[in-house]
Amino acid sequence: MNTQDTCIEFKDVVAGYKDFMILNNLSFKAKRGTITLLLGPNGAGKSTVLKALFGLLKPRQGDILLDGVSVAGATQKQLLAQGIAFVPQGRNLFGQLSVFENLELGGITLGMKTTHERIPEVLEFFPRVKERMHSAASALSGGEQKQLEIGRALLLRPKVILIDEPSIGLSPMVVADVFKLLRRLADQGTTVLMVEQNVKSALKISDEAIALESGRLVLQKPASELLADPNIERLFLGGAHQSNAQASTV
Amino acid sequence: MKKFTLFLIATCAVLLLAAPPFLKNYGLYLLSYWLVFVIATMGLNLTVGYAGQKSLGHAAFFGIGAYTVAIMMKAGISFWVGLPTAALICFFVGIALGFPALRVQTIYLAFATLGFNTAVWLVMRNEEWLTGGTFGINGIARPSLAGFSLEGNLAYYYFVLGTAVLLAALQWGLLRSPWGKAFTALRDNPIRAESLGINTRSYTLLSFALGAVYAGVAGALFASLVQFIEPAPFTVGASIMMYLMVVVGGPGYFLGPLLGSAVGVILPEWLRFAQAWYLFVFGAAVVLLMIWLPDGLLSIPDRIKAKRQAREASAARAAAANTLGAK
Amino acid sequence: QEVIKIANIVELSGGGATAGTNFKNGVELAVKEINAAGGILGKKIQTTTSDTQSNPGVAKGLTQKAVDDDVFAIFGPVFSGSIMVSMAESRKAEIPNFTGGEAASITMQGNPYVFRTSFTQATAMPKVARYISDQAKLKTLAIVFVNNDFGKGGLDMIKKALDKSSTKVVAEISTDSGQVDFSAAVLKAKQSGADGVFVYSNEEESARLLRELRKQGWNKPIIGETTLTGQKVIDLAGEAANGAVAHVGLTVDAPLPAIRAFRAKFERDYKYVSDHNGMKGYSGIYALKAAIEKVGKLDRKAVANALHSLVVTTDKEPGILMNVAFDQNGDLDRESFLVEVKDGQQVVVATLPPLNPLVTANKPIAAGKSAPAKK
Amino acid sequence: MSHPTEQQPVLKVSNIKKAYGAIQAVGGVSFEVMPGEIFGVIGPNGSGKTTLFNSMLGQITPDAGQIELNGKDVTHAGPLELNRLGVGRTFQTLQVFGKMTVRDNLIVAAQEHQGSMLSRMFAPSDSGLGAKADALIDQFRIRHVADKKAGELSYGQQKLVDIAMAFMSEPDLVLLDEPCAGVNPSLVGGISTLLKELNRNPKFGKQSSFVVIEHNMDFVMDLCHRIMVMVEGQVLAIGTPEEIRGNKQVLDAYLGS
Amino acid sequence: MTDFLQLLFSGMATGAIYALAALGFTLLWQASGTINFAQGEFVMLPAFMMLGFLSMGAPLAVSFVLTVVLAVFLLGWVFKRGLVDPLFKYGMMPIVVATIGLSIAMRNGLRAGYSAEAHPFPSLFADKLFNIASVTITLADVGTFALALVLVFATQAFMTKTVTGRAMQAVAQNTESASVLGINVPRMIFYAFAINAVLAVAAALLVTPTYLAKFDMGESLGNKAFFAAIIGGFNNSRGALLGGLIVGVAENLAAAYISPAYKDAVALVIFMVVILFKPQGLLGKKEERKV
Ligand SMILES: Nc1ncnc2c1ncn2[C@@H]1O[C@H](COP(=O)(O)OP(=O)(O)OP(=O)(O)O)[C@@H](O)[C@H]1O
Ligand SMILES: Nc1ncnc2c1ncn2[C@@H]1O[C@H](COP(=O)(O)OP(=O)(O)OP(=O)(O)O)[C@@H](O)[C@H]1O
Ligand SMILES: CC(C)C[C@H](N)C(=O)O
Ligand SMILES: [Mg+2]
Ligand SMILES: [Mg+2]
Repeated sequence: MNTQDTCIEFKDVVAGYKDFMILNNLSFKAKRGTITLLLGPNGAGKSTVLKALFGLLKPRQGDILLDGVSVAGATQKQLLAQGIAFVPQGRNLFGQLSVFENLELGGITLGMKTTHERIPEVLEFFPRVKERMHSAASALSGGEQKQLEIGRALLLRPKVILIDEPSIGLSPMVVADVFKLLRRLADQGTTVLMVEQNVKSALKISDEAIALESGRLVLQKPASELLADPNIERLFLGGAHQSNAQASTV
Repeated sequence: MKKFTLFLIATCAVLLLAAPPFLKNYGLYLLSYWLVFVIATMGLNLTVGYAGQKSLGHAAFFGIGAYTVAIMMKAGISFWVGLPTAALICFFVGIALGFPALRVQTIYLAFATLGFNTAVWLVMRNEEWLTGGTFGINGIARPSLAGFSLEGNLAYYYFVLGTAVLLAALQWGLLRSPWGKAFTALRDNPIRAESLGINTRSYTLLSFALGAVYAGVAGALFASLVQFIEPAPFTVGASIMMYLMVVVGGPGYFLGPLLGSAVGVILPEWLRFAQAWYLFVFGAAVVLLMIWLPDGLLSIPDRIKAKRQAREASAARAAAANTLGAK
Repeated sequence: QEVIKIANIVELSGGGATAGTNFKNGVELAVKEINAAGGILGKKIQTTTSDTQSNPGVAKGLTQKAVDDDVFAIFGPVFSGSIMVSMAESRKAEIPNFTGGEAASITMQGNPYVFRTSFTQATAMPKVARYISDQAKLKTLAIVFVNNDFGKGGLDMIKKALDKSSTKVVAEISTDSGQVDFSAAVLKAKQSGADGVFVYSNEEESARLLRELRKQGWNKPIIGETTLTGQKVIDLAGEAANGAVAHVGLTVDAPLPAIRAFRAKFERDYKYVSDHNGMKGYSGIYALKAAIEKVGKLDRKAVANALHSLVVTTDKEPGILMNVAFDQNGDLDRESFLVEVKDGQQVVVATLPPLNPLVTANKPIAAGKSAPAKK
Repeated sequence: MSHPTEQQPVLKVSNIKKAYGAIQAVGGVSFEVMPGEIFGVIGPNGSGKTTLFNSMLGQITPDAGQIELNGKDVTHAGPLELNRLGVGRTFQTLQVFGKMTVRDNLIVAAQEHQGSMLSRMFAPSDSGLGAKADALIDQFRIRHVADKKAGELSYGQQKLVDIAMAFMSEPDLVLLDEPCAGVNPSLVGGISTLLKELNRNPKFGKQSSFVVIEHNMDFVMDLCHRIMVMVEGQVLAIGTPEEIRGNKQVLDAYLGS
Repeated sequence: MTDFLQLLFSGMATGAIYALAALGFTLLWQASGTINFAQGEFVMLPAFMMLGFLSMGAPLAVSFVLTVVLAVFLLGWVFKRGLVDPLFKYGMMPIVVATIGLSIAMRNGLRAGYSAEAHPFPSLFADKLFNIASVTITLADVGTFALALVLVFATQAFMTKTVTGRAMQAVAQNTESASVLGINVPRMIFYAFAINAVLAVAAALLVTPTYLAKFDMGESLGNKAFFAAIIGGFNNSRGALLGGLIVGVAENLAAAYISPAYKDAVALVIFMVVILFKPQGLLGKKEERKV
């Protein structure tokens, strides 16, 4: 398999919540087997991009392609079957079910046999979660819950991972571990589309960076280039970029 | 929204003031009946719609108000003493009913209030020495106001209308004051509210108590409108109907009870042409109404407004995006 | 006046729906017959039916509506609680109002416009009481009643009637309308050690009670008033109804030609057997007809007046079902029956004479499976 | 980073314990926060930071231990009372009033500090707090969403509203649970600056103090006067950022190499 | 003592009836987070359907099966498509009110379209009495109780022991997350309502001989079932059984030993105590931690 073909492609996508259009003719491509990092101020529309890709919002215009095939309008089940997994922002567990049951449900599209085989592997990676295997998910600490969520998605061994701000709530060591893992997966051919505000660390493991403002693509560059560029650093990392940050969060 | 509200109020005011003299007894009775329920559901809207406390026991207060006035008038005490007494009793019983709400929420609270309603109803039915039991209390007189008798249907109608307007004005004032925000905060996120110094305990109790006062006043008016009371109109079923009226009208919308009560009281009457099927049609209409407007009738202007705002916001966002693009 | 407008204000939904529907069907059947036969004084009757939802407040409003519509007479409501409220409106408007309610207090307030279609409990209960103490010779009695104005009123009246007799009431057991489990009620009756039980409740509850009595092996007399031995109860209770005895003011099983005819017509039109409420509505219309014809003109006041001393016989007016006389209060008087359930059938065991000598005895069907009336 | 001394601590926490069944979430934690101090709390996931916060703030009842606020025992005080005593807070999970506008969220966050309950019945709708709310709205750069319902904002925007709310009533002591999570780096700096400003603001009469849980080390190290490291419900170390950065144990347990 | 046992057993038989109706409440709550105020009518309608098939000459068993099919379609699929789907995302209030409207429509539709009378209903069990130590029980009592037990535990096992059951719970707790995991949300909701429909038909079969088929039979049945579900614990199927039994027995004992007129109040007092000390119901799970 050629690891450099386009895996994800947005073509002039317009999408939003009811009548409020968040993405304005957004176009970009993400290559297979790479980590593409989505950056941008709060409210830029990063999460909206992932939601549109995962079929939670239907594009008004334009098209979303996966491996060259349109997935606009596909159901989550179909997308999962194609090997896409999504870890949304915020809390997404079933609080009253146990940690183990949450993992089981994560593998519902795989069948229980496979799921039960894979659960121990995933738990090896998150020892904190393993200890709490039989407590209710809502009893976990914030970071433990996030770990469980990430683990739940990894269970699927997805070809494409959409991950929205994984570092929220995770302690630095765990963040580093998760990033390392994502890098390893990408190197093995998984396509990762990640949103992060923890920009510095995220850029270090990413291949390509895309910056959004007001639902528009403002920049797409190799991550390494961006890390090195002093101007860009000020723009996104420094906090001096007031006027634009404001306008762009409309 | 503002404009729409004003328009609605103005139209209603003209109709409510000018039309009644042309109506016959039944029309007047029905309108008065409706206004009584408007008052009662205004109270419930405060409890359920604004403060978010799921109460299914409102008819109990309605009943307590009605019985207080009826019993006092039978004992020869004036309506004008009975009315405030009813309001006061309801206020304190309302506070008492608020206590379970401090411990439990949602369906559990709904059930606690439902239980309270049943208990009150049982007392009304069984304590014959006080309430007349299942025979009820008959021949409740209508009061006179400043020497002017309210016995006639038209006079009584205007009296109920006046009371409703007065109570609506008071509620309007209350909701516009910081209290209104505190109630909404309590509804949206009680945990956060408390950590911000909002005394959720007091506001919860008061939301019940104030709601109960409205129901009590409505009950008092009801007693002397129908001139007879018995336990039946104060059952859990009646509470459920009041809840329905609030939700259909639009919970948390100031004028919701006006439309909601119209659906609950006037719509079935109007549907009587459907003969034996009229209640079936009514039930079906409620279902369809909910499906069409899950947030209640008064959410229509909000919907329109939200749509317009969303369009404007989209445009602004697109414009902002374009300036970026040009860079 | 082109037509005679009659408002039929009855319980068609809520707790009274069964009773109200029967009453309404009875009224409509009678109206259809009368209209087919040319109406009253040559004028057709026109009825409008409205549902009170078993709610007195609504009943009051509907009565006002009837007044607004300038009807000639009002029929219903059937529930005592509702007529108690609504009759103030018909009285104010001076419109004759026929009710199906049994509570004694309805006719004790000097309302000259209210008329019954059935016995007041003040008339019925003394008859039952007499049977209990004189014929059944029960020393002690347990009473199971339904806790609404109907049941409670009956309780008060039978207690009053038994006061002077040799029978002592040893237990008053309240039950709810819609109640399902009667084990506690039956147990209480058993515990009271009473010689018999008097049951005063609606049909379905009566049936459940009878079943529970049988289940717990009750073998003492079971006595009731009107509802206890209705065909509906027998259908619902099955075997458990056997042996129950009741005083019945109106029953479709009475061996009278007029009633037999009514029963057949009702069943033909509505595909089920009428209960006593159907008979109330039906005969009520005929009482009105008789009164109007007696006065000879459509004058409400005069008709109400005439009703206060009206005597109607089935010879002249078969629709009245049984010979009847109204009194000054609007109460009525006629023969009544003592019935017993035998093998799933209501059997008339005795016909009790009316109190008013003006009412002549009804002539029973000569050959019937029912026992001949004892005099 | 000066270390305020010789004063009574604003907050004195002694030996707080909280267990969930067999899990000792917090196992005897003690520390003090001085007036005007910014106190950081760090530690691996599940080390008991949030549980400690919730015990201090009356959200849950600790099994043992004592909490003093300006010398007053508040161990059994509820969230409401603590707020009245001048303690503000944010939660780890987003907690905004979803159906109210952003501006109303801010107003309601402080209105209960204005006058008595009865007087508030007759107060103007914004309790006279409109200007203050607007000022914070600008500081947190959420002007463009000020009239939107808070529930319809992006994660980071809601987080900003949440933090702003904690400051509306000018509390003496503010406890923040991961304020930077999900916030754009350009604003993280802003929050840091803002906290420093508020910390020194003489308008409050006295300096206000902060306790901040945060996993963003740049932020913590830059902002805090002292830092406490928790591991498995225990205090591993308390010290200045320099001390903590140099602590071998801390590196092993939390920061990694 | 005999009296007490008699009351206890009768109460348990009635309680089993309440439990059967309550089971539907707990199921829908666990599996879709909704409350169906028309639950009583969901028992009433199948009772009449079965009567209909019976009157066409079908035996009871056949009528039952036909009714199950019809109910799964009408009370399951149609109800879900027509009412639940459009309202699901708006939270509890609109669904509650819509089902209140539905119950009014169903009750009055049946009354206007068919009959206002009560109709006898054949019992699944022979009319047989047992006399054990002078306590009388009917075969129907025992049978109803046993079947209620089976249904409750089967439902409970399905919800907690199978992946489908847990997926249904997941949908109720967090719909969006469920769909993100590829759980077929509409299908899970349909399952919930289909099972509810089957349970309702079973309940109808068992309760109607005592309750009698009548247009308003659902009203009191629904109320009592709601009582029972809350007392036992809304989010647990076994809670329905426990709650049903408590309500049934308490009513009986109260009627006999305290006051028949206040018998309902006794169940209420029990409830108040329960709610104050264990707000989630006797067997219910605690709500999630929120902070
Ligand atoms: N449910 C919703 N309804 C209406 N508007 C929404 C909704 N969710 C998000 N928005 C709006 O969409 C815009 C983009 O939101 P999105 O969540 O995509 O931002 P984001 O880039 O992920 O920001 P963050 O970094 O804060 O997570 C915001 O302006 C927000 O107000
Ligand atoms: N309600 C509860 N029931 C059972 N265990 C709980 C409960 N709340 C917290 N815990 C456990 O207590 C420990 C401490 O949790 P806490 O939320 O305080 O951690 P934290 O330090 O805030 O972690 P994070 O950085 O991930 O937010 C965790 O292991 C958690 O699983
Ligand atoms: C249904 C009937 C038993 C009611 C009765 N006629 C009454 O007086 O209320
Ligand atoms: Mg986002
Ligand atoms: Mg935490």
